[in-house]
Amino acid sequence: MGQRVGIVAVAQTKYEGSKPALRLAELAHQPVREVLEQTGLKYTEDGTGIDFSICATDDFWDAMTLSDTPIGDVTGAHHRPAEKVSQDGAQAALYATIAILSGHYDVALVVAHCKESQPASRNLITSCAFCPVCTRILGVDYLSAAALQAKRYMYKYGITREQCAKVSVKSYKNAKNNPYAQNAMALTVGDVLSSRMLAYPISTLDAYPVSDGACAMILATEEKAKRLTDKPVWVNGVGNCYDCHHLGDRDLADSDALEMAAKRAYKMAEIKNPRREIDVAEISGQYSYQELMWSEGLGFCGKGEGGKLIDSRATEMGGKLPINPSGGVLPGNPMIVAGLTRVVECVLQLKGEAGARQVAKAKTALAHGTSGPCGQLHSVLILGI
Amino acid sequence: MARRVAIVGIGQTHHQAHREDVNQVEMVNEAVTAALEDAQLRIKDIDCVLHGNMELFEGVHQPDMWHVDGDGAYLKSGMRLTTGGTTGGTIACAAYNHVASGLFDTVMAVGWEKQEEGHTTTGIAAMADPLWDRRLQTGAISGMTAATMIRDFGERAGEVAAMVRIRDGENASRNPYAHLRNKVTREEVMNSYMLVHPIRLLHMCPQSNGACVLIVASEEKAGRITEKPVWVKDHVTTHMEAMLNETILMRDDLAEWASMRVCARKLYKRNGITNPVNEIDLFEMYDPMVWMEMEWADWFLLLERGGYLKLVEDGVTDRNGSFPVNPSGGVVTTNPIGATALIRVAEAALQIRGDAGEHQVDKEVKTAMASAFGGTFWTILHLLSKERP
Amino acid sequence: MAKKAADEYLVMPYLVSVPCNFSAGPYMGRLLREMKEHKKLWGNKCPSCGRIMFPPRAVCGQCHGVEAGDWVELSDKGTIFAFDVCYYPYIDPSTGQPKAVPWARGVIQLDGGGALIHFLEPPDPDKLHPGMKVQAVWKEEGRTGEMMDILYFQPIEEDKR
Amino acid sequence: MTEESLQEEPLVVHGKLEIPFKQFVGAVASKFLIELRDNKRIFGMRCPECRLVYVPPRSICPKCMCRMDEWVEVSDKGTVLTYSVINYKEPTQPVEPPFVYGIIQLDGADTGIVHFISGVDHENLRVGMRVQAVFKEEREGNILDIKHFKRL
Repeated sequence: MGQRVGIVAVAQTKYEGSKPALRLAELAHQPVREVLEQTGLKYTEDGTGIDFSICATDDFWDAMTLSDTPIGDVTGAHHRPAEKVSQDGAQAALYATIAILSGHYDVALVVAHCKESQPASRNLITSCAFCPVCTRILGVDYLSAAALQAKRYMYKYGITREQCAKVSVKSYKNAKNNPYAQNAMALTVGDVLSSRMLAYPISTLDAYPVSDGACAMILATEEKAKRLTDKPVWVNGVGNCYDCHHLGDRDLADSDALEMAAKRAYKMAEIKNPRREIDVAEISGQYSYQELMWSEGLGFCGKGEGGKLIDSRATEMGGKLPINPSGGVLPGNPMIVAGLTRVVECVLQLKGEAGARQVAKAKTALAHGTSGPCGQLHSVLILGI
Repeated sequence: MARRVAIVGIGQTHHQAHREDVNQVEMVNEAVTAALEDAQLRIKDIDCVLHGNMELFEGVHQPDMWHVDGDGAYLKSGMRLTTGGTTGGTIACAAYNHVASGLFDTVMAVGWEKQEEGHTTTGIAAMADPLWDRRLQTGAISGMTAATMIRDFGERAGEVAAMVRIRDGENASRNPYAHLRNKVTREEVMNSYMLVHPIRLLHMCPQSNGACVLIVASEEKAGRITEKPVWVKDHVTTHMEAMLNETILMRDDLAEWASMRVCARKLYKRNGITNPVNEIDLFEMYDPMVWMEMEWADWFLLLERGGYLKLVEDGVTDRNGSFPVNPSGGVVTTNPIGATALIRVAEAALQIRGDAGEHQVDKEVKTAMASAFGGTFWTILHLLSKERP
Repeated sequence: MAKKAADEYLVMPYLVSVPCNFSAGPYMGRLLREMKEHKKLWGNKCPSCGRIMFPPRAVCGQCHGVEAGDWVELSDKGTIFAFDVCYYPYIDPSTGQPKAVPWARGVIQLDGGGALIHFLEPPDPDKLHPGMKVQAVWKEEGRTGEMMDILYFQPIEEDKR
Repeated sequence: MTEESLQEEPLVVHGKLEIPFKQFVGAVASKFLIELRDNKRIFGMRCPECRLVYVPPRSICPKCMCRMDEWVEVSDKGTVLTYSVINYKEPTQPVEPPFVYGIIQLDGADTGIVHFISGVDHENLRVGMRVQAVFKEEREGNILDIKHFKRL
């Protein structure tokens, strides 16, 4: 590929259980203002500014048809091109990369926002995602579907609740180094196991809390990225993939779609051995078992070896392949936003600006996002300096 | 570097008010199957599937998840982009971007809506601010444009509104995929039910169930797939500020300022077009009601206010006229919202291919333009050409 | 199959009902509070283009992210710019219930600046016209801090025809 | 207006989004549900290409994308592929928690169906457990015409 796309600025809000003081557009405005200030860019189409805006937002979450409408005011949509990816934010970053590679746009703003605290319960929303023929009427939502996947995964590969709990312990511990993290605390495996059971085998501390927040970034062509910043972070590979929908059509213990998404991203980034070549990974796991399962899908370990991987401590800070130095999604990142937050965190790592959560000598990072029930759609971005 | 992109496959459902025999997935599959057949491709030839519709029209959250089962996205790349009425245009832009990026060779854009499963006006009203004017919405059936047209042109406006609807009915009667295929008379239009004063039922688009699928491919692939590629020469997206009420109507410079004209000027400038009515052969326009076609066409085509009324009166926009508008019958006869803007692109491409059958226009079509409308006056324009750009 | 099912097409009815906590934020929040407590309308100004934004908001969309400036008190009287009358009963997404018809709404230019859409009384196209002077009729009791604290706008006496 | 009003408690307005919908299940799923309702029989659909039997049946194979029309009656007995005990309550759930969801592969089917498992002590739930469909007395033509699956 002759051209590369560079990320030239990133920003995020602090994630919180509720942000009652801000409207949705005001929430999105916070990180947008920051990336505009960092780059000095304006919304212009004369070749000097941002010429494309993408928001990641969803009509159900915002209780609004065209949830991109109010956000348009803060993304400079007026008289300009703006599009909306109604999925996880990692998909928006991936699409921005594609749009710039297409030659149609040079500089793109991406912003994702969500207030999970706005609806009375997020399960009311996610239950609407299931096939209305035979599944929705049962009341299944993303949480209960994840529990079915967790049990299947644990059964098939002998993964234990303790191994899953270790993911929570690591995540909340890492979050203490992240000023943007929502919840950070010192936990023991026992604390996780004894926390209130939501949907066996997922207990409260195996699940991410309700979260509000937003993040944003600016991407640009290689030439412009080099002019805009001394430290561009390159998007070296992107890949995404859908799985089929019905939970019973899939073996929920395996993530075929993630393997495929990762394969596409690795091929583009010319990565042969992900476990060795990737220095740090930010993975979207809303439930503790997911970090283990997705690690398998990403090729960080063999199939069914996610439990051994966490036991080996290789994914802790200081390990060979730190996963989620930011704490990841478990301490609290809202849906729609979480995947873009992963990309933002990877950029900070590669620029050496991750503060107390910095992974030494990180040169290649992997950001992962997921949409839909039980990881039905995965997006993978490989970033490098 | 950017690659050339061509439309190589087109599929539509027979758009209808009632589709009780199929669920959403099965309905979408009909258009997917038709597009694959049109391109003589199999699903394994597709790299990426792009989805588009509005969640609150059918009440399915992230419906692409379920729809994977019928649109062939299983183990493929893809995403879901939604921008309201412009959605079909947005996924066409995204399909172009995906192929032009060099990362994908053959991309399928799937736009659909099954309006009968929800309440279209309710879904559109939910677009307004829940803390401000959500309870004051009439959905897409806003009488404001018609009111200002009548203010400025009096009875003539009502007559032209009827002429546009008669033309669309005539065209739709020749289009097997159109929803309202009956021809209508002036009296029928003038006496149809008053929905929102001064808009009558026959001024307004219907609520349709339907899907449209476009397959686009790189130059290399397109050459192998079809002898009649339709090239996507350019696309321009222009949104507007969020607040609907104050911005849209109350400006002296509205004609210059409206997104339709801003968008058209950008497209024309980039493509060296100075006189669109002469230089573009055909226009598939997203007009949710005849009144909007009457007002917006001036903006799109760089005409003086009221200039388009004369074109309609003179028969210029008829199927056998010199600048046919909506030979498919347009949105006023068919409106599955998430598909509607994609149908505009698809129909414009069919006309360039010469494959529009009964509703093929008389003149040769070398260049065609398709518009999309959504949200608070958002606009997308696609410029298609027979000749490789 | 033992018994051939007739052409009966089943339908799954269901209600999406999501209670929501809508944060008003500092701008909309201030307007709603002023409406509730003082029956007053406030907008804010874009420091760049100088226009009055109503309802007030954080940034001017037209000036691409310029943050709002001064607050301006607006009149609750104005002029009808355009109006329509709805005869088509549809379900209000804020209640899940159909709305009674007919009802009229107008784009109202407030005296001194600002504009809004609101209900007009009477809902009769023969009794309303563009250019007509109208005035807000406030809810006297039990205002809750929402747009419906104004019941509707009605023609100002001397302009009634 | 005073500066104090900016210091006030943030205003949060309690509203809702409420829209009724009706979704058509299509001819194939209608037949499936009518068989459940009228005859308490469970049918699947076999794909002509991959030969998998899908329950619930559909008209299109999600993996091969081909049309399916070979109806196959499957057993009302099957094996639990996974399960979960649900301990949280939502208005979308048709039964009171705690309750058990399972994915059950019926004998003769190649895919699993999500449903309730009832009448088993939660400690005794196992993947691989054999279960059988229990039909409702009053059936309406939806998947809840199977009340739940019981242990065999």
